[in-house]
Amino acid sequence: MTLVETAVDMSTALGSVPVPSPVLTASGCSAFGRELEPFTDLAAIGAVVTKSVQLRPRSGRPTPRMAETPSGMLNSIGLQGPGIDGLLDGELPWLAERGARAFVSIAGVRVEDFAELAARLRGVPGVAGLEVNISCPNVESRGEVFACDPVAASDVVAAVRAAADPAQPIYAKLSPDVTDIVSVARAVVDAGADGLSMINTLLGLVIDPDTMKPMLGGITGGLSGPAIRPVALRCVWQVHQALPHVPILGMGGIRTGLDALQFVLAGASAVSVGTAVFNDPSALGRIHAELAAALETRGFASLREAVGYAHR
Amino acid sequence: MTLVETAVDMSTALGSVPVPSPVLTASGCSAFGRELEPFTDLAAIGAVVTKSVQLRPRSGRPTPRMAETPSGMLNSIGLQGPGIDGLLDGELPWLAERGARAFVSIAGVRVEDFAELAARLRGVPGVAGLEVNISCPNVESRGEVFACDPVAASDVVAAVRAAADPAQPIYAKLSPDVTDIVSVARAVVDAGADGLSMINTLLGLVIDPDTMKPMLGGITGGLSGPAIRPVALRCVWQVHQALPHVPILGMGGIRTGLDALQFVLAGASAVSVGTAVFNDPSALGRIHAELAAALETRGFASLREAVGYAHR
Amino acid sequence: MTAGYLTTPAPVADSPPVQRTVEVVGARPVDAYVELRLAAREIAERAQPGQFVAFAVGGETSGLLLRRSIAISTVGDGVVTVVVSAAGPGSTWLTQRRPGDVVDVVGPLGRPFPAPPAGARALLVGGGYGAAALVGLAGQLKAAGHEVAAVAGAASADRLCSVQELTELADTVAVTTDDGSSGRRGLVTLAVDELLPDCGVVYACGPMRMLQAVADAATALGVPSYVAVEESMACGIGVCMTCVLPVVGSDGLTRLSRSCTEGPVFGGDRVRFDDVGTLTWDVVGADAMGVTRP
Amino acid sequence: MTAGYLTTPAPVADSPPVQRTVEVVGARPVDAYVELRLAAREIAERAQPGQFVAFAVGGETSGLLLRRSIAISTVGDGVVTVVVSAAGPGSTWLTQRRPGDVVDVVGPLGRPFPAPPAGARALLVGGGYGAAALVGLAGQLKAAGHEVAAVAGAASADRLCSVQELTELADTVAVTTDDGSSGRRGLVTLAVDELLPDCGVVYACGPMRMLQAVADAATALGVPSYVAVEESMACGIGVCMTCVLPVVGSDGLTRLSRSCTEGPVFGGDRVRFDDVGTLTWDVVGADAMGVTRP
Ligand SMILES: Cc1cc2nc3c(=O)[nH]c(=O)nc-3n(C[C@H](O)[C@H](O)[C@H](O)COP(=O)(O)OP(=O)(O)OC[C@H]3O[C@@H](n4cnc5c(N)ncnc54)[C@H](O)[C@@H]3O)c2cc1C
Ligand SMILES: Cc1cc2nc3c(=O)[nH]c(=O)nc-3n(C[C@H](O)[C@H](O)[C@H](O)COP(=O)(O)OP(=O)(O)OC[C@H]3O[C@@H](n4cnc5c(N)ncnc54)[C@H](O)[C@@H]3O)c2cc1C
Ligand SMILES: Cc1cc2nc3c(=O)[nH]c(=O)nc-3n(C[C@H](O)[C@H](O)[C@H](O)COP(=O)(O)O)c2cc1C
Ligand SMILES: Cc1cc2nc3c(=O)[nH]c(=O)nc-3n(C[C@H](O)[C@H](O)[C@H](O)COP(=O)(O)O)c2cc1C
Ligand code: FES
Ligand code: FES
Repeated sequence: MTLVETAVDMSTALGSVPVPSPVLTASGCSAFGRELEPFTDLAAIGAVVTKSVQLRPRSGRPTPRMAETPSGMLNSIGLQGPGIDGLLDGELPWLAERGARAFVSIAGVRVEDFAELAARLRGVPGVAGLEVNISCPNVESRGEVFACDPVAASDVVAAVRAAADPAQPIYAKLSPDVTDIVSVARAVVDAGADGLSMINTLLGLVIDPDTMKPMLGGITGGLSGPAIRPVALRCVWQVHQALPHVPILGMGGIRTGLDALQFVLAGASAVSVGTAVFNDPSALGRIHAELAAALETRGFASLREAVGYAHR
Repeated sequence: MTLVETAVDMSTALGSVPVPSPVLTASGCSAFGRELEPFTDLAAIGAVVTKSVQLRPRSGRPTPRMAETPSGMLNSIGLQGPGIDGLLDGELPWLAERGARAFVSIAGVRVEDFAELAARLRGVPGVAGLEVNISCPNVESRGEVFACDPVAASDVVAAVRAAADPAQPIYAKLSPDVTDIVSVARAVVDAGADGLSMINTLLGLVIDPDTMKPMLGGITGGLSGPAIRPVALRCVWQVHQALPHVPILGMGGIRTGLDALQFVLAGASAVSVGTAVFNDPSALGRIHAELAAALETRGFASLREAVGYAHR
Repeated sequence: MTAGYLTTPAPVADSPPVQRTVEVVGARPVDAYVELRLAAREIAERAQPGQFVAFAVGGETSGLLLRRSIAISTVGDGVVTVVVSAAGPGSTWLTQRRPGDVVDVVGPLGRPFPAPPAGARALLVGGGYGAAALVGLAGQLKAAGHEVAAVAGAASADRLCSVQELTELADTVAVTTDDGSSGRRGLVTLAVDELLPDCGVVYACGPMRMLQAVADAATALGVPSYVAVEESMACGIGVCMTCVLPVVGSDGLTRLSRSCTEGPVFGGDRVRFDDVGTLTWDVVGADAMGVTRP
Repeated sequence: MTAGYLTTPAPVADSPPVQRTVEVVGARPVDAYVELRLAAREIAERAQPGQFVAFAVGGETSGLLLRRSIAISTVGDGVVTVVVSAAGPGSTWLTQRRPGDVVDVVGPLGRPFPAPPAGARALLVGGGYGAAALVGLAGQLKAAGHEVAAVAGAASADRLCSVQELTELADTVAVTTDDGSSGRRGLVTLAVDELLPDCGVVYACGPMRMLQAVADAATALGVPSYVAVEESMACGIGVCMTCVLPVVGSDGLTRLSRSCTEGPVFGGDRVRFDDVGTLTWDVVGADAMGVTRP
């Protein structure tokens, strides 16, 4: 990635942590950054949002794990990963050596899991902050997803905020599969979230016309990609409208700088690029450059000026 | 539309009313059927699901009313239509003359509106049943959409069932924008719905990168088309799983016979084709033929055998 | 004709549309545009001037679902000719079609231009690629014995369209460009104002502001005008209700009318240009939307 | 080498991949397939046999987001050659490319076939279009002085691939088809079983069941085998975790390994073919998924 110099100040912040670019990876869509190195300058992007990590190593679900859908895809990976030890030993030092910021996504099945992960990440070099992936089934509530219940969601966020390094902002990652996303947003902000990541995937299903059974091993999966962009933008719009001072990391189907611009105008102060990376491994640098050019064309001197502009 | 003869019995039913084909139009996507006549044999399809009608004529919202999105579109028409009088005087007799079945979609902003519409449609020739579009804002509940609240939704359905012609089945049309679609489904079935139509559009937003404001006059709009198909299939799957004996009219992104097959396998006994008609005005007949051929290839003697097959 | 209106609403076309997969038999860049020729006999046989066709775009793997509406320029020998300007992804895809490619097209769609008053001299006004939509009409009017004056305007010379075709058909042709790079510098109204007094009917196709200016000028002189409008369309066949604009009907009431099936040709004095994109209280059904008389 | 295993995991490639927009310079139908030649110098220069490329498909308006992985057949003179079978919409689109078209391609991807033991006679086994992936390897092995025997098999004659290329390079080539329409009737194992005893290494590419049969036969005879697997991939570069299958690592533990970056070439005795698509308790991290020792 070569960042074309524009006159636009592209710097932004994740909570209290300044970052040079508003363009980040999306959790689970760039692993731990390593594989993007041939295509993207990892130190120049806002941050590498790492694949959600849990306490123990996880194999993830059996295959098939994905199905292509019109302008999108369905996945059911099952959070395959090395566990927090693997992350601390291998991936985070690798990123830190390169000057890349890690925004570490944490996941668990009970409130204490999240808190323990946050505690383990205190003071770790290169960790710019935490993204709390609450789109996980809560084993203590018949598997209901934390993010679908304002109370369960805020329990997690409160525990993470209490356990985490005060210098690390924490962003709660919201699910769009709720009747009222604003009420969940409000609850987690009240519980101490410094920002909101939105959106996670939509719950979807594809049936294989040959086997006549669900395509994915996990039956349902998460829908991502440009197909869901209007839903993601609506969520960002609604939440920024209700909570204009809460930083939003916007995502869902961003593929171009103009897509990113829509999220910024709707209220996001940074964006994550997920599925588009599968299509274009150079997407992050390209989107940064396209967004900078788009802002310049529209007369913005800085990214910050454009955040939420569509509401004005 | 020429229906290719296959060995497969394609007949199905909408509640108690038998129909010769499981392929129907979707409300709002084929107006009142007239304009499809050059492309589709209106008497051969399952039914024409008419544009949602309200008590009074409505102009609908100002333009722009739509935005194209990846593999889908956003609309905000605002239920433009002639009102129930116009429907009874003009559109329904026209359909009845041609031997086409009308499945009349009704909409309102208070419970009594729905009941009055159902009463006006009692015994009207050619009306095979009613689809109750509860994805409308409830003026008596700060504009919350009926379909997002199991109680409000069942109030509407109970009132419609009480007022409607007992010979006319009523289908409640559910919104996917809820945390738990099964609980809404259960509530409206308990309130007397003979079947469920699902899904209505997802709430979405697009920002115009030139004006830097929301593209649609109504700010948000409804997302439809193949983009949402995995979400629609998931809803049909979940509800059929929970309520296997309740007939489902499945819809959301159906474009081909194999798409329709997925809905049937997931539990739909009939399907509506909406946005795909904009792409291919001959879609209904084509999808009927493709579905029949797909069922035949897979060894089904009748459509009915395939309903819900993916759960077995 | 409603009291006070110079036009009656355009009647529906003689034939219903068909949907066909047709071959591109010609693709020729013309200045800023591409002229496509389609072997679409059934559409050619049914088409009347003012009608349009709607293309599926992007091919089999396309993420673009909605059809693109393009005016029919001329038909003849089973071939339909259209002129396409690359605006966004769909129309750009169309301009990239090559002879031998096949496209899925629906047409002819919409209401054609109504016949002129007997013996009237007709003024045809085209803006940008809008001029293409008038070529077939010019031929038809000449064949019917009408005198025809044409005006073609555009922002610059390369965005003029069909000037040669119109010159071959019309009795007089005036050209204007905003920047003076071809013909007279200025808007089409420059030429229209001069030609109008001798004409008994006006037909126009082009950007909304141009249509409004031409319609207003004609109405002011008591000349009936017909305009082919261009509204954003999702289906093109009348089923989606996205393409509406406020038009005064034969009963004198304003409705949000579909430009695809009740248009694209409307009486120029019946389109409420200033109210396009808004909802005023006197539109039928506006009260149900909560917009009431102030 | 782990105790009891004949192979060591394939090492990573010498060069990282690049992403380029390249021109198609050749497109030739070959029986059931299409051979595409791409002017992709940087990829050609970096590629090693066994690696693959990943194409964006459907063009600018495409609703297909995911890349399609295609094995590199040969490289030379800055040109990369691949052989594509039209399976679904994406690969069908690829087979429709014509010289002059441009495609967006990422490569070379994945781990190449490891070098054979010194002086070993190599057996190359290709099923269907899988044979194409062995042509570059055959050339490289011959150039390094190895004797090469090749087997190409397919369901029927028209689904055979690269037989001519392999015949030009290898010392012996055997052909089998399931229906006997070319070569011997039967599965590749027919020929493999005969050739294997004289070989010191086996390389195979083709359908999973064939890979399993070939790997099992080789392992049974104590011959190391390397198989290039084909798992459904979303990204091709190692970031999505969709393409995993159970493989025994150098520490003897089974992990769900990414076939795009830890493969596609794996030791034939390290792939747990019977457990593909399932999750067994002895896979690292299966316990966290609730799958525990019975
Ligand atoms: C009756 C009629 C006749 C037309 N004749 C011509 C012609 O002869 N030559 C020509 O070049 N163009 C013509 N247009 C305009 C042409 O339809 C649009 O430029 C084209 O649809 C834009 O598609 P896009 O993918 O390039 O742009 P996008 O802006 O990406 O289109 C997005 C969506 O909006 C719709 N849309 C956007 N702009 C328009 C528009 N102006 N009119 C209708 N739908 C629109 C598209 O159909 C699509 O669904 C005509 C339009 C109408 C309504
Ligand atoms: C390492 C490798 C090398 C390959 N080499 C060749 C080759 O040389 N020639 C050739 O014709 N094909 C090859 N394939 C298979 C080819 O990638 C698939 O046939 C193709 O991706 C199918 O795409 P589709 O759109 O036609 O089908 P669809 O079934 O519609 O594809 C849907 C999605 O699933 C993925 N997918 C489906 N099948 C496969 C598959 N078998 N492998 C990977 N992804 C898949 C696609 O990438 C896409 O994301 C190779 C696959 C791999 C993994
Ligand atoms: C293959 C895949 C894996 C994902 N894994 C995670 C994950 O581990 N944690 C998480 O919070 N989100 C995960 N997501 C969701 C993305 O981070 C993102 O929220 C979503 O995909 C929408 O963005 P996109 O459309 O740009 O992909 C995953 C998405 C995909 C496609
Ligand atoms: C332009 C448009 C208008 C619609 N109008 C209505 C309506 O009046 N009533 C209703 O119940 N659903 C309406 N819908 C929703 C459709 O009936 C359908 O539920 C939805 O579009 C999903 O199906 P599809 O993807 O096949 O279009 C409308 C959809 C579109 C695109
Ligand atoms: S474009 Fe659909 S009604 Fe006119
Ligand atoms: S294809 Fe994405 S990790 Fe292998």
